[in-house]
Amino acid sequence: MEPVPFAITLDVGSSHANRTGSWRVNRPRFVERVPPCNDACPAGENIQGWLYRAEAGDYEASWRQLVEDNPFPAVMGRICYHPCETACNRAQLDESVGINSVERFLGDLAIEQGWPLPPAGTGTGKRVLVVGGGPAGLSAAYHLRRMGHQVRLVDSAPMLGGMMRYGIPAYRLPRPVLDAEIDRILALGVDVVLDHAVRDLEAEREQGNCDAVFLALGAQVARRVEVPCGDSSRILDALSLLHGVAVDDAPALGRRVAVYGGGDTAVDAARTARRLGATDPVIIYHRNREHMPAHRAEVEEALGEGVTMRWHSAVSSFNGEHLVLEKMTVNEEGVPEPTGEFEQLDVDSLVLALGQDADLSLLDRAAEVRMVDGLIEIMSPTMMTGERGVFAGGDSVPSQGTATMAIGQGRRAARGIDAYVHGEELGDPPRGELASFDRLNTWYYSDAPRTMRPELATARRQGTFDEVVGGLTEANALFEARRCLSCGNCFECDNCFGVCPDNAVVKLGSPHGYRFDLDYCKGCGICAQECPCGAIDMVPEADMVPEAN
Amino acid sequence: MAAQPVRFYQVGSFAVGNRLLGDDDRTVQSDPARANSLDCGHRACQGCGEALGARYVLDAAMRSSQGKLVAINATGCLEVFTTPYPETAWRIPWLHSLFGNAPAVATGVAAAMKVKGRTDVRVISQAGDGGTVDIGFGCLSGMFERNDDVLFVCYDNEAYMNTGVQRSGATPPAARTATTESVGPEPGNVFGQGKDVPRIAMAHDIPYVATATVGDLRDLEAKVERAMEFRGARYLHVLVPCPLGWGSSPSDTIRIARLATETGIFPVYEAEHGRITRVSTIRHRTPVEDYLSIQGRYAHLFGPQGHPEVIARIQAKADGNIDTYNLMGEEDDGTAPSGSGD
Amino acid sequence: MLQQVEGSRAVAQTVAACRPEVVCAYPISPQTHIIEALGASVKSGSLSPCEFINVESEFAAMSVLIGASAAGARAYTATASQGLLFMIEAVYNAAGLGLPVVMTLANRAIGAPINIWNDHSDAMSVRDSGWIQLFAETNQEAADLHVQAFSLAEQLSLPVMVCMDGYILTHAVEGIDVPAQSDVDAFLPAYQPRQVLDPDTPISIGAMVGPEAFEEVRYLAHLRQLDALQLIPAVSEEFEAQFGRQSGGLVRAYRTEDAETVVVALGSVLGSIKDAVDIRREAGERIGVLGVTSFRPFPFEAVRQALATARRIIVVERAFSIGFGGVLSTDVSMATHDGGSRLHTVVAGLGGRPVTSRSLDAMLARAALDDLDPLVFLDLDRDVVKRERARLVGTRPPEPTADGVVGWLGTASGGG
Amino acid sequence: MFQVRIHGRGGQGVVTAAELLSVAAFIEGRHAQAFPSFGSERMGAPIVSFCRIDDHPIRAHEPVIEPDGLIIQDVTLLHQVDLFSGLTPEGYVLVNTPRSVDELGLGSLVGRFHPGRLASCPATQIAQEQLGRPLPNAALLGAFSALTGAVSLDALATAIRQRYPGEVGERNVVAAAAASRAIEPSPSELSRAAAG
Repeated sequence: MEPVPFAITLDVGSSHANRTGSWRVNRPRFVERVPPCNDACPAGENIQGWLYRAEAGDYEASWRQLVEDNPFPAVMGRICYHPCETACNRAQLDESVGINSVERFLGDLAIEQGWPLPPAGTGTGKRVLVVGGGPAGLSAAYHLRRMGHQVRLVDSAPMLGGMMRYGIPAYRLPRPVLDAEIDRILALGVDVVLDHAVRDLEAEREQGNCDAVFLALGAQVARRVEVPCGDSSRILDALSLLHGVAVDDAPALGRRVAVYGGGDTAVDAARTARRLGATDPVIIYHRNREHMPAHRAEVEEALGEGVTMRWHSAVSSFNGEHLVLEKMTVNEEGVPEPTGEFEQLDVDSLVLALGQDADLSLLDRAAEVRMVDGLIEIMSPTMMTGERGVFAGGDSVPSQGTATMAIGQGRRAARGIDAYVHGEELGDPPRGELASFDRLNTWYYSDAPRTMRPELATARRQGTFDEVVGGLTEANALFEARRCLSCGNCFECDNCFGVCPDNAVVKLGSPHGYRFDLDYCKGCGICAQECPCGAIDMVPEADMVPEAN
Repeated sequence: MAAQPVRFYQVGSFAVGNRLLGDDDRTVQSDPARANSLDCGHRACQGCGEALGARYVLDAAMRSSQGKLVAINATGCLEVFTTPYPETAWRIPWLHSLFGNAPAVATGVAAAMKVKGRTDVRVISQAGDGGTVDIGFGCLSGMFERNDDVLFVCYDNEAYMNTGVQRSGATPPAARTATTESVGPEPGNVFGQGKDVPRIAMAHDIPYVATATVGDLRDLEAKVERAMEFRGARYLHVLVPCPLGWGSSPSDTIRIARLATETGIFPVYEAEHGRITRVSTIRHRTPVEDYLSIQGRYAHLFGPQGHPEVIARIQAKADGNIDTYNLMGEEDDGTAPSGSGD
Repeated sequence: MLQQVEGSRAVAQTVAACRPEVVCAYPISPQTHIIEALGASVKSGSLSPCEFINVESEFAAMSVLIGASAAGARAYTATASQGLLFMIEAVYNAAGLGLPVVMTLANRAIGAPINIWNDHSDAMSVRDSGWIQLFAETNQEAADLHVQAFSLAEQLSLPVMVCMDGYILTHAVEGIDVPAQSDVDAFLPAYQPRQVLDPDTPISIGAMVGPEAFEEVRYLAHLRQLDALQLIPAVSEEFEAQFGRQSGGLVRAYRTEDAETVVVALGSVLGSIKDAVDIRREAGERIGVLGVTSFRPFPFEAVRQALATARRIIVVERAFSIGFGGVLSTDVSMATHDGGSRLHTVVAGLGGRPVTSRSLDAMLARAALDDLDPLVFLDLDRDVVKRERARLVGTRPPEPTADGVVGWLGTASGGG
Repeated sequence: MFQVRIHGRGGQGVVTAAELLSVAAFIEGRHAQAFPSFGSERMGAPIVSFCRIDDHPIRAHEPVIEPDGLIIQDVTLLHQVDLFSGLTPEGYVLVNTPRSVDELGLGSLVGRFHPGRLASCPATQIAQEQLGRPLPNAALLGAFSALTGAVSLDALATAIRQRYPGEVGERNVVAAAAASRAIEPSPSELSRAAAG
């Protein structure tokens, strides 16, 4: 064949000479935003991170990502009130991702598989005293060990776990699960001292010549109100009720049990009473359901179990048989006020669930540690108290008072302590931009409703302390994990690679993502517009320093 | 693109790819080894829907034909912006002859391949809406009627964009073009005109007819691959928004195409041997305003001097389509939603 | 083999012997017998492998050939008159892309008024298209030229049009020696395309070429036509060597040695002209004939030499450029502008009007008496024209009837 | 050169007749040319075809204006068309009719043309007998060869057999022969002279 005709016939590849990148006035750029779930997690978990691994079915990697921040997946998967799910963008699409249930699946799988936590770090020679073996203390101990510090963990109780063991009923958190996750931490080598109440912190610290202290004292002192009554033996507080049940020393309550209070503890108490044989436990609360601090799910389950509620009522007196209630009303400021109207309720016992206080007597000599509302005041984001080297967390500091929060504080304190013992100071960790729902291109996400965790038949629940809420099957967990929208972070869906009219996106292959070929990118912005998770920004060329991306 | 074995709810089956899929299950466009039949360096406008659609169509056809593909091109934007001497953006054998003869030229290529025993080589002919519904229509109908072994693809941007946005037989009612200006009592293109070429194609009883848009690229790819399973005359009508001619943002090209289907303005379906076999149902029904208001060519319908009555007529047309094609997927008539991985 | 056969069938048999791989058919008189016969031989299997495609228009016919040729197939069709005009865009395109398709043009007039009979207006309408245009004087030559056409087209990568007078040749039954398959196979190698659509070596054919290169593209096309001026005689000689008879070439001179008067023409009218010239030769007149076979490319040099001795050149044309005059005449005068000869244009046989040797003889007689106008309409019915002109006087401004043009050119009609 | 003009109506095989005549001449090794009067006439319309026979190559492709022989396939054309225009004084005329030339009222012609070169032939009747169909071509040509000697009956028979292989051809040959016998006397020598 002779050479092809001049000009009318052309050879392939010749268009590469035409660098259409010069047309561009806006340049695409990949960004990483903070997903709402991560943002909302009190324990500081990288939830999107471990869901991403779970989506691929690599559950161990997912679990390992999880325990980077929180050593209690199985516990959290049961008792966490999962603010992550409340924040989840997917809720605006169909239903939020069942993060908590996936966490529990991973936690249980880890226990079943006997996966060990990451090993302790190489010794630093530093010693840290941790007072209190609840979620905050154990979390701090775990992180401190991974940093290579020696940990002396003291607790006044005969067993570790704090409220997780003595406050939360077994039907919500089976003890073997708790034990398994605690043992896994202890396996990192923690010097544990039980049945040891610290009276004098300074003394304790010197004795163990510790470089730093973490106070995770909890709040075990039940608040009381003056209830005029004839027979005080018929009145007890929720904490001792739950504690008693936890140590197989359940008090006799009778058939008719009234619980006074509106928090989760009140609900736990009522449901516990039901299981102890109370036929019709009733919760008495001086406001209505909307104002009830207890978590919705807990209340739902309680109602399902036959617990009844009495709104706008305050206990005025109890003579051991007749419980006198005063009707309450709410004024325009929304503050409850007595009405002067009374009614009577016959009950066998009254359980008070009005909150708890911390016992801070051990700090009497620690002058620099400041207090606020009977709790330890925190002076820095790393949980340091007024006294240098003394850190605190959990229920003994002002906070939501959830186990998850406590675990997060333990972690933060550990980071602070690590810095402190190395003579450094940690500031606020930098906060990235939030990945909001409006940046998502939701058309690409197909509707996939959440998988509800199977629940025990309510019939079976009453009377037993069997776990109420079951776990997910592997298929369900995978399904749930894959409902994650990966808000604000590329998950390699290839959209940008596919939708570019100029083939100007280079696919680097997982996990490296993509690169923009600025020689040919005309800056049309389709990639940014069509990115499902909002991980691409268009930036004016004028603002760009001349460099390849 | 077959339904994914991996049910990946993160993106359902709608995004281009999915890091969890095996190579065999990947879309063509998610494959780094895709043909890029229409290569970079072409001179299409920013956000050109036709350039995007063409690469999708040809890459998919390349995969289906194991790289044995020849493309014919009618005169038009696609031809002009891909092959201005001395540069061509085509990586496949490609021939441009005239505006109105792309179907016939393809017939000739197919005949030559047949007579030479090269039945492994497949032939695609492509044109814009002008080259399809107007000037090329005679040749197209002849190619259909003879059932020549050609896949003809119309990239429909609803006007003569190459020459400066003049009305074509595919220009929708009320749309402003350079020859249907937005002035007078009936601004823009008039109602009651235009040609429904997919239906006309179906009337030829050819093996395969389908409509698609660049708003659902997986569906587009799937339809090309389906079309390539047939021999004989096949027709694919692809809606490709044109930022220049439609007065829309380049970044909105795909979004607008998607709205065209979600409003019911552009029904997406498949037909075999003259019978509709599958309709892409609307996932989130949307009022036509959402589609019209982001396009300059409909700007005269909005604002104080707007024409709500015209918008209402367009809505009525969209509703008519939803009815006719059962785009909401009401009562099970055997049509499944588009691309759904479920 | 010599046989008494219709011209169309002889051409069809010859084309079939050239083993075309794609043949397009769209009917238009007077070309129909050719494609009918080809269709039959494809259906019967005697011509195989070959795709015979009944297209929907002449525009499609040429378009299909463009695709087929670009894909490496030897491609053929036949048309005439309106059909050629309907495909004209594709005709230019085939030449521009350098695709060696071969087409028979059964010459016919162009309407309106609609007229199915012979003249050369159709061929003249595409003389600038870049095609090689060969005119057949006889049915024998029509058949032979097709064999040479494929050879020329494929060697030059240019399309070739074989023009034969509609009806006069296409429908005439005569003794024709139809080229034998074995000879054609020996003469015509398989088609080796200059460029081809092949997935193994992808190229883009038909780029858009702007001002920076378009003029060069056109000039290169012109040079290719000049190459053809060398190749056409060469192929004609090869043909004679293979088939044992003279056919084709650029021009054919008849009794022009020492001729003072030379009649120039295209196509079958040369027969009657030669009869008339023989008679006048016998009467001692120094007159000859020059038949032009290759109208495009136009062989200026060959024409100039053949007319070297001529003082009087009479171009008999079956076509007419309205508002101007002769078409072939213009080319001839350019070839002989420095020869000092007088040139007459004789427009004859428009729309199928017979060109009789009787009328030709009368015209030549007037020429011999130097009584022939520069532009003559042979056998023009003066009375009809006068009546029509008279009818129009005073009604509205004169319309450009033929006579109006003649008047404007300051000529009168001659002949019978 | 011997030039023939055939008159008939569309669909009667006028063109075929001219072609058969030319083929017969070709078979005899002579040069021949047959062609129709080009046009778009439909079935039933009066049409003509032409045939030239010569010992030298025939260059002209113009219509026959001064025929040496006329074949009138359809007698009903006699008074509608100027059938005899351009016919040379020595020319032949063959009319397809069972009636005699005199009966046709062509008396006026007898004076103008060579006596004995005007003949009629019941070709349609012969065809009806031999073929069972009114296709007069073969019979007419047989008669015409007898009348003019332009081509031999043998060559004509060969041409007919080429065109219509098998039974049909044979019957046509028989018809042609029968018709040629019906033409008496055959002044072939004269005609050859005329044709030469």
